Amino acid sequence: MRKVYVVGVGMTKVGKHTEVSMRDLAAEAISNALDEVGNEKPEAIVVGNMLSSLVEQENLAALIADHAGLRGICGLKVEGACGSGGVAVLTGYLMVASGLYSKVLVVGVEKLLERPTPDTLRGLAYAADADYELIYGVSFAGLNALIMRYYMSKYNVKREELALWSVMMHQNGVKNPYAQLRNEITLETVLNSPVVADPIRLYDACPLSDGAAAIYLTNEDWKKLSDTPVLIAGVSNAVDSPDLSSRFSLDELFASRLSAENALRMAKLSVKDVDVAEIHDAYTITAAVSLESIGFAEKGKAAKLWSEGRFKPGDKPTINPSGGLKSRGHPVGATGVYQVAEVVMQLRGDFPGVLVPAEVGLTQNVGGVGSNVTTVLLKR
Amino acid sequence: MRKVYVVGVGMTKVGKHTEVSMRDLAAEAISNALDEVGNEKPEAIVVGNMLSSLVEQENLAALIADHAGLRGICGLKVEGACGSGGVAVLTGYLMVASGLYSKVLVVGVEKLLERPTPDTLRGLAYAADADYELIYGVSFAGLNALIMRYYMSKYNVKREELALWSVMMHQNGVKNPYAQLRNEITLETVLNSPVVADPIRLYDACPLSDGAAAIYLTNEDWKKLSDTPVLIAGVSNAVDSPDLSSRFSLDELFASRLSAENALRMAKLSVKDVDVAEIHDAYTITAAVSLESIGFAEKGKAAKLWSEGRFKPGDKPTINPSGGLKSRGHPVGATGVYQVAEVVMQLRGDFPGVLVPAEVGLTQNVGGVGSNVTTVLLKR
Amino acid sequence: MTTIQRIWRIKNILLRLISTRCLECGFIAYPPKASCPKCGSRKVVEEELPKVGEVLTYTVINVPLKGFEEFTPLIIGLIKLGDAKVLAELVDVKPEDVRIGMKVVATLRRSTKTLDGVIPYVLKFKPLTLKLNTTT
Amino acid sequence: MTTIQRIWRIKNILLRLISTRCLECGFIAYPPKASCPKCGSRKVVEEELPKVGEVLTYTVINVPLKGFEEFTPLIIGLIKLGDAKVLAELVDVKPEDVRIGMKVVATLRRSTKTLDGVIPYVLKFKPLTLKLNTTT
Ligand SMILES: [Zn+2]
Ligand SMILES: [Zn+2]
Repeated sequence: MRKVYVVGVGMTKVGKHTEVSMRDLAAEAISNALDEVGNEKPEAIVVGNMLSSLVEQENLAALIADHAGLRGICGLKVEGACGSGGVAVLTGYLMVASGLYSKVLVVGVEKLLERPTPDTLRGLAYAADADYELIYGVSFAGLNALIMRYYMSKYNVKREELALWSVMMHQNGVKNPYAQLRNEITLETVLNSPVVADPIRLYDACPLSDGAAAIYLTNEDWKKLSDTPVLIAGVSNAVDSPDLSSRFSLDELFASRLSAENALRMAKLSVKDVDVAEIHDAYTITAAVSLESIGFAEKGKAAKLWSEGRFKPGDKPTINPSGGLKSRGHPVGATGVYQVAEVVMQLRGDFPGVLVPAEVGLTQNVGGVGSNVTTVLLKR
Repeated sequence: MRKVYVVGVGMTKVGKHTEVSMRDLAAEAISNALDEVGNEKPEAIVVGNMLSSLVEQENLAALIADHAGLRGICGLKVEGACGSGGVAVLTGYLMVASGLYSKVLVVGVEKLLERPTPDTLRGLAYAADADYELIYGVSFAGLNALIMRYYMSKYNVKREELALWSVMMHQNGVKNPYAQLRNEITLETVLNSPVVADPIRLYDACPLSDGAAAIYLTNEDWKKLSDTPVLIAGVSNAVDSPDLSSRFSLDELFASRLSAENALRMAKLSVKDVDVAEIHDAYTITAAVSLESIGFAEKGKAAKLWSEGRFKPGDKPTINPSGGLKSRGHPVGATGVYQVAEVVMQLRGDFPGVLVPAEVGLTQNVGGVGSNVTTVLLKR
Repeated sequence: MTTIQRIWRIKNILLRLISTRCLECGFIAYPPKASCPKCGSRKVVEEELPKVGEVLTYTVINVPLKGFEEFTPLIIGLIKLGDAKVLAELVDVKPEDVRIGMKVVATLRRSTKTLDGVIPYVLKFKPLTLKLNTTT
Repeated sequence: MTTIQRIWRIKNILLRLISTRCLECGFIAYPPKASCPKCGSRKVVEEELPKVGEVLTYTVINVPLKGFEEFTPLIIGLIKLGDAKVLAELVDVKPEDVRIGMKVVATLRRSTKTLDGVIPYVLKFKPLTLKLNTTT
């Protein structure tokens, strides 16, 4: 299999971009990534997006490629709910690894703030089972709240312990110029915030976000486009049922575990080798079960570990120096691409926020409540 | 680059499947394909679909994989408007060619008859530019009608000549047990049918369809799963602007030409080598400009050729022995997979409709009005 | 805000709680699957679930999806019914009175309008009273 | 049935017909692009298109999209404006009187309601009369 390298990254600030169209947001991230490779024209583009249908636009690969001056190249959109960015990275990887393309642009883009909140929340619930779950009006927060209550009860985890995750994320995110929520918060901020879907409160959850991120992938011949190419040492995706009812387990993300195991095996690495990781903390509970499913913590112990100060800058692994979904934000189809771009910058040593000395990085992007999960291993 | 083979295909009848859910329709096509490979479990699934958002369901790869007993494998959905099936085939190809996966299932599925027609037509227009075209209420038929009038005027092509395409397609489709419209029609049927978007009449257009198709891809090691593996000798995709306004030309599909040229070059084949092809005749005009853009006819001459009897069974190339989109039907995200499945069966000699002696086959799936086009070359 | 076709198509599953049980490994799945999620076998048979069970976990949703404003706060439970689990709305109980382990029974109730404006009926779950208990 | 944000965002482009012209190769694009579709250059500048042009091709749509019922039959033209082309509705003309090559001029008209219920105004094109011709 041909080796695949990330030789350029580009991001927009995550936040509310009412004044910018989706195509312009994507073009901005693309320009930033192309700037890093001397504007070398890619041969293919992969777009990650989940919900452009809410504003009646599909065919995003053609729309964005053309807008960015790339008419005529190969293009397609990929979707895996909130894990769309992750599967976009996987698809870009396949393009280069196959030998069919040698220069590939992967761009994730999402605008969740285009429609009124109840409409957007309904759209996010398209990740669930429309026939058997959406019919009951359960929101995405509600599905995660079911997991959270089950987990807290089974492992006797305290509300306060989970809430500390958000405090830690805002401490990191405040230093990230691309982050959406750049303010420090306290435990009380979380515990006194409004209940969204009990036991999930507003500050347990990531914000609704607009944003776009791009990475430029090449093979051995073209890695010279960068002085600091970063190797994709492993990548793997796994799916689970969108419905929670038929899951094998409610306190482990089966697809997260499979995806991480496979990606680590491919990279010939162990979870102990990881210096820095960007994981998918859509809710504080998602952080806990993701850390445990990947293998960074024992079952039921993640929140205890972070309450004791683990996973902060200085620890190995440092988790979410970007501020994570909680503080950086979660433009769903773009998030998996942001994560890879951020870890690449960590490994290159030029991430403009909390910077961690690192040789090996991991990203994990989770679609649905763990129904479509992609893990990527990156190496300097 | 590893060679990639099609070792199994499966289809459902195209038509109105109100009584069957999208997941069951996809599972039926998957079962049929798995039957051909002794139920060998695939390692990954690619789902092609455009408009499941109209029924509030995304995350289709997880939903369909899980429903079909494939929980835990790699899965993602790809989209390229009406060319979604084509990009799904490309993505499946990349999975095997890269070496990351050796057994991959590609399934296209679409249910266009779930919502009232005005809603579905609006959804199909998501392939266009929502900001600058959909705002004027232009339908997909309307966009193609603009091309048709321009083409007829520029090349002095007669209404009757274009209409003969539909007659020919119904002659083929009547013998295809999977086809949606299995009745012979006359020139008068077309010329007297209601005007949808002048000059496009109802019988210039493909029907709205439900359907699912699957193909099973493997590498050299696993091609033994079939006695008659068919090689994917070439595959290429190209994009053009979704908007018609900024196109370089209105009478050629730029992306169709690029995609066909690249796929033929990759396969080291010429357009003259093609024995059988399934092309994207969403409208009679689409058939004409596609045939010309691929190189099967000179500019402005396609309708003249088929009026003289070319492209029928017995001619080289035979075009659309399935009946094409016009008669087989056009379940948009599935169409590109149907085309490949049909040509594979032609090359194996077991297509249950019009059967053509063939060694080399071509498929071309067109998204939008030529904005996302995938061409596949298949060899016995 | 589902569609009328959908409700019509799956009403039997929704109202009788039809699961699928694998004849190879015994795994039971709701919603029903075409093949077994555990072992992949296509040999699955339909099996009606009991209508009485207990709450495994629940949530109270204060921020509604479009279309569910009138049902807010919305109590959603994941309910153990025999060997299967079913996600559904909990009714006839105050949010603060729901408990993990609480016994509940299915009851026919109206849902929110479909995209086509039709009002579908679905199974929701209410606390099992002693009186009901003796009859089940 | 677009959104109000969208209309607000691009109203200047829609009402003044702002295209982009490439400073490298001269290609002019409407809708405006971030980079040149022909040569890929990012050096593009905004350029207002003329409001008078001629019909390159047209269609009359009898089967409306949801939301456009009241505008049916809907005449859509692809109009040559200087070196660019613009897709828009043709008004103040009977379907049977439209011709390729017909001279048309932009006029401000209301469109269909956005998803949020607001009525946006857009440019449509009507036949150019002699009187108008002398003033443009
Ligand atoms: Zn089983
Ligand atoms: Zn240029």
